Amino acid sequence: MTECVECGADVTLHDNAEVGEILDCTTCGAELELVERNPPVLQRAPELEEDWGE
Amino acid sequence: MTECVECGADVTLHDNAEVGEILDCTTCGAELELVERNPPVLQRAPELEEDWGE
Amino acid sequence: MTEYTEAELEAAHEQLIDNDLGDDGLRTDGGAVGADDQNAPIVVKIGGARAVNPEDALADVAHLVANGEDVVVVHGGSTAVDDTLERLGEDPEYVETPGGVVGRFTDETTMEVFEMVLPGKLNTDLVAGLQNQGVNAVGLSGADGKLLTGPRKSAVKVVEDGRKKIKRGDHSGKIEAVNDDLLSTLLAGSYVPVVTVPMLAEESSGEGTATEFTPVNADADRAAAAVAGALGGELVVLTDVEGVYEDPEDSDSLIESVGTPAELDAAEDAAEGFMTKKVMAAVEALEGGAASVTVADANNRDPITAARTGHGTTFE
Amino acid sequence: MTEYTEAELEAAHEQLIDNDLGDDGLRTDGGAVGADDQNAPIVVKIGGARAVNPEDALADVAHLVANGEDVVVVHGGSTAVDDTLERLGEDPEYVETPGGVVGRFTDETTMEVFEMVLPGKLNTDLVAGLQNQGVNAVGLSGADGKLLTGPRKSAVKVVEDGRKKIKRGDHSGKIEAVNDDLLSTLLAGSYVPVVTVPMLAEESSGEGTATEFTPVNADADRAAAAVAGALGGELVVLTDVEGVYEDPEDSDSLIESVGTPAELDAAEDAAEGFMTKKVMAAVEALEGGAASVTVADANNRDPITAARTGHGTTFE
Ligand SMILES: [Zn+2]
Ligand SMILES: [Zn+2]
Repeated sequence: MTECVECGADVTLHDNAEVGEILDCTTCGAELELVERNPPVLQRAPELEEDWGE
Repeated sequence: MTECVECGADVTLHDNAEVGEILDCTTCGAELELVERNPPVLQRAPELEEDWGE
Repeated sequence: MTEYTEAELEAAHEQLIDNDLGDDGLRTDGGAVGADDQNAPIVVKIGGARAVNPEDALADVAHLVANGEDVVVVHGGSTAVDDTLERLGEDPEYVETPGGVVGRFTDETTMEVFEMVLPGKLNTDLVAGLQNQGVNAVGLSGADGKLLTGPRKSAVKVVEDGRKKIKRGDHSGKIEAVNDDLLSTLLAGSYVPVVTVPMLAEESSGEGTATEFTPVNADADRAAAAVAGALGGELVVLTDVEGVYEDPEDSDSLIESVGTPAELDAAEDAAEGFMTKKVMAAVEALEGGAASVTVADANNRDPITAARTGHGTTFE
Repeated sequence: MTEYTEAELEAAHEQLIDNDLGDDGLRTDGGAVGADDQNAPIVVKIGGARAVNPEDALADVAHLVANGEDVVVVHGGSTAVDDTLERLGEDPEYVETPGGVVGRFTDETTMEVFEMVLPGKLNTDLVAGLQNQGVNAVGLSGADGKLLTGPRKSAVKVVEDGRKKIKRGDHSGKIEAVNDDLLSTLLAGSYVPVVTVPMLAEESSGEGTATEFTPVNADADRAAAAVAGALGGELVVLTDVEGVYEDPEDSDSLIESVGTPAELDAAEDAAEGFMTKKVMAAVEALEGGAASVTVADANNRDPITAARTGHGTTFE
């Protein structure tokens, strides 16, 4: 359990959540990136366009 | 044994002479390339400069 | 510098004009498309796909150049990158976005191979192939003269095992600017630019420091679109099908022309798989200033001329 | 397109002028060499040797370009070719001539790797490195615009196990022509050409057929010599020693100047190993029309400027 950096709501972590994983806040819908595991630190995930190169 | 294509002198082949090998005619000094092995065929070796690339 | 004699050129030209393209009796006499913009450069994207033999396209580039057209060739070569990665014992890595788009993840080793294969082997061989057709080609990557620049995207959002993740270290970017001066300089000197990726990505290290440039991956169709846009040119995208089909299962359903927003919506809906990227590139090219875009079959005889005379799907 | 501000350029220029090169008190103010031919292009050969870090040379190219000089960079990269061959599980092949010269035998696979490494990885990285110094570099191989052409040598005479043989299938050639128009076009457009091998070899298939062009291996020092000759430029060959030594064991025996036939004979006699190729290239450059040739240490600070102001062995 840790807190959403946007709305403060509780966010549940999977037992095997990995650094880099994105969690959706079920309260405000924010995309949160797990940047440290122990103790867990969340930050707002960067906005990234969904397309690639060659 | 085969003949020099330049001067007609006899040229001796090693037992294990290979195609591509160059034999010097001991009579006229011509460089002869062994282009076929059985039966042996000699031709004048191409003039090639002695330098390379990178 | 050309290897053709005057007579050979004349003969090639006559043959081109007389050549019947087959099924519909259209002649390759430069009709419909291109008549109004004889001087707009023709940007030809040739495929990197294994199925596509570029020889016919290169011969057709020679025809066009002999006829006084300005031509720019753009190429990719993704499958060749994978082949070389495998020869080096590396696994190509493809990732999926939350939206379901599959794309290459370009780590440092992949980027190195990318440089080796695209501006290295493929570009050099294409330039030599064009020289053998009498075309004085000059190879360029997006790094040369800052030809293709834009921001780097080093992080991507992916789905792995059903979970969303941020994956960092991608060598990829988005083309936002084309140095059309370099292309114009070469075209004015009667050279034919042969352009490939990587692009040159700009990154600022943050604290007011200078911009740093890094060669990174970019999609070759979109590179061709950016070039055609910057030059106000006609874009011909050669691929291994005849164009965009309304129903990909039905070879009679080729969409010949896309001119209205409704037709564009229909084409976007109809395009599947790799063809979605071609349609996206077509839209980007037109938005960027291209005169027209035709997606057509590289396996046609004189495939560029065929595309410019009604064979394929033309976006205007 | 440059990334320098006006002020930064001025500062760089001042620093360059004020910079004392050390041991002999010579200042880098463009004295001796070059004062009379300010407008002759400077052709810089940078080494492919592992020991040589090109960063200082690239920064010095930026100084020169900022000062209004026309600069052409030429590079090789033989050791990088060997590294990549080894990563692919291939053995680099070196053969010896009856005269005792050791050189690479370039079979088809080696040629492929050559294209991947030289115009591919090394050239792209050098161009990006120059862009990061504010230099608008454009990479070229000898195939681009037929920049470096000449006959192919597909057969070589070698000694194996004490026997002379003709070995066929070599991808190598001799540069006989340089397309200086392509270089002038780019220089006039304020671009800095970054040139590498392969060259484009011409072969006639015999029966009155057209010439066929194939990218083949050529020595990068001699490519630099050909370019400097064609442009009437100053050639600076950067290497990992200070120049040609009368006695390679004695670091005090550096030959500073080679101007007379007797001095040239002495330099040719003194040069050993890889330095014989540098001396040979110097002679070819001068015979081809180069204004001067300096062989100098890439590890000097501002190594090109150092070479042009008396550090190294200068052939005139
Ligand atoms: Zn929230
Ligand atoms: Zn004889």
